[in-house]
Amino acid sequence: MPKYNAIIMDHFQNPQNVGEFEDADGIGLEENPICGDKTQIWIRVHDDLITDIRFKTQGCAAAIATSSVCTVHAKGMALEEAKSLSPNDVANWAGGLPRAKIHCSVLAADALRSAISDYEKHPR
Amino acid sequence: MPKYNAIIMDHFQNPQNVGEFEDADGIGLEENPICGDKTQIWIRVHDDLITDIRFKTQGCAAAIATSSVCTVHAKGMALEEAKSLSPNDVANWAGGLPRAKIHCSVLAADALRSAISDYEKHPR
Amino acid sequence: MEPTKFVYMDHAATTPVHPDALEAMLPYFSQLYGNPSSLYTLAQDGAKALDDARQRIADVLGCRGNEIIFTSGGTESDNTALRGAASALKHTGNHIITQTTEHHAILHACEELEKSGFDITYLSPDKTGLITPNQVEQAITEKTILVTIMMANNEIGTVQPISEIADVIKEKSSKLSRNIVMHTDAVQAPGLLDINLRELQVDMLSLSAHKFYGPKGVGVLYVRRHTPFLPQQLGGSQERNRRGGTENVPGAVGTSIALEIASREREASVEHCLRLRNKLIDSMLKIPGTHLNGHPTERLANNVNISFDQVEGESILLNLDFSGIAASSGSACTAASLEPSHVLVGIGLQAQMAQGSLRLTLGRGNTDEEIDYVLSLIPKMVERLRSMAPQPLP
Amino acid sequence: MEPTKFVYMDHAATTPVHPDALEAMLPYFSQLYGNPSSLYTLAQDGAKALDDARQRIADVLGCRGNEIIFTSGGTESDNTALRGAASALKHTGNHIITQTTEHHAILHACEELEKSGFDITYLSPDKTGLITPNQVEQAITEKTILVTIMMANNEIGTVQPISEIADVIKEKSSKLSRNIVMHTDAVQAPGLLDINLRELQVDMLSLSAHKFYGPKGVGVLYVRRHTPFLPQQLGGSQERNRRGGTENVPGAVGTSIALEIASREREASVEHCLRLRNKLIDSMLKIPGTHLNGHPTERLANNVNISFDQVEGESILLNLDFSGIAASSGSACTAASLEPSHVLVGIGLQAQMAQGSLRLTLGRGNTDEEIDYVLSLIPKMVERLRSMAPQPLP
Ligand SMILES: Cc1ncc(COP(=O)(O)O)c(C=O)c1O
Ligand SMILES: Cc1ncc(COP(=O)(O)O)c(C=O)c1O
Repeated sequence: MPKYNAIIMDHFQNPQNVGEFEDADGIGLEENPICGDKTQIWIRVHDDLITDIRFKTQGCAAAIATSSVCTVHAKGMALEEAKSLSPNDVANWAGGLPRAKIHCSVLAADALRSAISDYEKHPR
Repeated sequence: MPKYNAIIMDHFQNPQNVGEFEDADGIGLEENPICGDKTQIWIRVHDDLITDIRFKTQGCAAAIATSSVCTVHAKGMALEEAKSLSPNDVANWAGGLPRAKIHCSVLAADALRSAISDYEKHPR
Repeated sequence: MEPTKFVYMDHAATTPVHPDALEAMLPYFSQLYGNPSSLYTLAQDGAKALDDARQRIADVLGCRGNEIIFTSGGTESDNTALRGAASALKHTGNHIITQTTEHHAILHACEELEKSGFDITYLSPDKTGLITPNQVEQAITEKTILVTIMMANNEIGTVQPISEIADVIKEKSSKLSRNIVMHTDAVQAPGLLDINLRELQVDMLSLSAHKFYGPKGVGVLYVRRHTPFLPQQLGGSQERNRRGGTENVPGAVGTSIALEIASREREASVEHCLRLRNKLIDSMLKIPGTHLNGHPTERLANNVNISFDQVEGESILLNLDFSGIAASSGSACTAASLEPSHVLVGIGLQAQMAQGSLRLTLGRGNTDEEIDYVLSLIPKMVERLRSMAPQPLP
Repeated sequence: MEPTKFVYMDHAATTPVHPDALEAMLPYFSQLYGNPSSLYTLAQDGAKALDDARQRIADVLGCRGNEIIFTSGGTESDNTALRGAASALKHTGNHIITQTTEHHAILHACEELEKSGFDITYLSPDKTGLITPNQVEQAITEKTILVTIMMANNEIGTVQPISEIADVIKEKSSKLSRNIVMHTDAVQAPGLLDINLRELQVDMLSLSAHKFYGPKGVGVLYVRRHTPFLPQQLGGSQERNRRGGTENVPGAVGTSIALEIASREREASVEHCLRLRNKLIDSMLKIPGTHLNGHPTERLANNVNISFDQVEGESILLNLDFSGIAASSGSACTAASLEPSHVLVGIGLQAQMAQGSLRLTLGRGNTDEEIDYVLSLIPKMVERLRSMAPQPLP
């Protein structure tokens, strides 16, 4: 079984920014078709910055923890920068993932990107 | 490994009738071509009875013990009866042999038979 | 957040060695250590211990000592049974029947046999995990040489009508006057189901010691007299030339003692587990969005397998672990592979439901207090995880 | 006539588990019993113990942890090495090279491979049991895929020039730009010979724990990275998918501790055994009609193998046992088969001389007093047995 590091375990037990905004500026939902994990991200945008962020995730510890880590780092980030985040960035913030769990870090980065593109398509 | 019974162990440790007669009435030597065991039997005959008997055996515990057992039973036996002894008879006197050792009991019966036929061919 | 208690509910994965079994093993490590193939007294003591262990197992199972082969575990027993019978019978046919929900030790061995020219029929059980004797009978062709159906499933606990299946095969076998060997993986059975080889018409049967409070790394393969079988592990003439290799004497001794205890305590243990199991199932099914996997009644007395909507198995397992509770899941995320449990998929669960499964398997040591403790935690955990899940798309 | 003393001189057959190894194993039977494939803390403790054991072994052997596969013994390691490499390389060739004096775990596996289309060359060692790198080189054809030569012989103790043989193969292999896998059965080596896989150019190597004061039923198979290899025991994804089956955690732990001790104490132990061995050999060769089997110097420090004219091995073994001495023989009468030792026959002994062989294999626990005791008894036993033997025909 994968052995998680302390960052992952901490974010799994105490995930940050869980929830949703009724009045989000952008919403993105991504699902892993193989293992069925899902992550949804809500963002608030001001002056091309992500001013606030929330997530919900259904999935394993790695999926939940990387979502939490991702939101913590994305808060306050410029949209341009956030758009180009890779799963690798997320995995690195999380202190690294067991090999079998690398695919879990894809969800958060993808959901964030799709929330931004949702915002860009329909700026509220 | 074969487990020997008490009769075999006793005859192996204290074999009876070991030795030879310089003036034997009949001598028989048998060798197992596969495992190389050898038994030689010397008999003294009087009035168609085996009055005395000696053996020498090079071989495993079963070969030595069945030779000893065979000589003990053959002493005093009529030639006719002794001639028809089967390896089975010897094995039975010995209280039974481990399956892998059945072939060892052949030597004593065969050597006895060949000693008798030696006597009958060249009565001294 | 160190666990304050420890509650073990994963007895289908493995069990602790029973103290009596361990005690019986101890002299054979450093004192009576002789190689049973040797001649001298020390070695004969080992050989005798091995013989006695073999006979003890035969007595429990209702067979002869020389029908018992010691192996290194359930996996070797399963692999060996299939390869041993298939290679012995390959001149008479190449068809093998099994089911999709067998353990990987069976399925992967079947796939390998497929590569070397055997035809495998994988029967599909119904949604409770059961297959019927009739299904097996229908699948038999004039090339069938081997049928392998497990006695009880390790994930969902479904107990197959193995005795009826075996009877059908023996009937067919004699009608066709062909040898069709019947094997059963009974790894999950000891201590929960009765195994009586005088009545049960199987030709081969696999056991794994660590599933019944024996040591890890020891298995048993029963091979009925006259069953076509070619040895698979080749070396010395141990195990009557059917498995080479210096025998694991302490392992065999521990296995035999553990099996004897499992058999002796079976009825009490079944009664105990059944009561706790039903309490668990009844309470957990009261949580909304839960589903029992496997058969409602034809299931092992110690097996609970439940799926929770919108929850992923690993997450619940980790939460349980934080509270000192050891359990298992059919979730892909708990496996080295990315696939969810082939058993849950095999009984028709959507991948999604397989992901949310939780297996609790009880042992004779579990108590009412432990059940209450688990039941006090699970609803909250499920609720919390669900509150973190995105809403299902409308 | 119960033995008054007990003198164990059959360390090539098996050894007692070292007390430190046993102690290290104990917690994993009934306390830290979790299945290493599970998720929870208890199981992770087992998984960690297994990883640590693997790394400990890798450190001793000079390789990586992930090149170590735990098996159920030397026999499984040998069978698996041969089948694993042969099946992975069968599309590139079908020729395998070995020697006539290998252990049956190698020879019987080779015979089985022969039946499925492989060609085996059985090299004949010289009368001391040695084969030369040149012999191996000459035997290589453009179809050769695998060479297996043991590091040291279990009966006569002859130590092969395995490093030179491996070098020759690697050279040939790159000259032909073909993969020729080199395996060595090193079961008799630990504690007596240095094994350093950074220098030794073998691709696979087999060990058996009970030969170096580890537990019975545990083996090690080293498979160098990138070596063509197909798994043989199929089931779960244990051992990085190279051997299915719940891991024998206590066994692996005990094996690693025993190997570490064997390696640490090797030099002292070799010096000790060598002195006692030479004393035994020198004194026994003074008995008329005795012959040393194997090589005078290229032999394991603990191995004595002597043939006595006109004496059968089992008889001398039983006599030794009556005096509390445990030893072994290449006599057919001590084997389940009727054939005398294939090793002794393989180095050209007449069946007769093979029958009369006695093997004494020493361990670090043997003392000068024990040697003197044995030497005080053997001449008398031999004399008595000879006096009971018929004279050789003129
Ligand atoms: C039904 C079943 N068969 C076979 C096995 C394999 O047993 P082992 O892991 O002891 O080799 C297991 C357990 O893992 C099992 O539950
Ligand atoms: C050289 C050699 N190879 C292989 C083996 C087989 O080992 P095991 O009996 O532990 O399976 C042995 C010992 O029996 C041996 O001496």
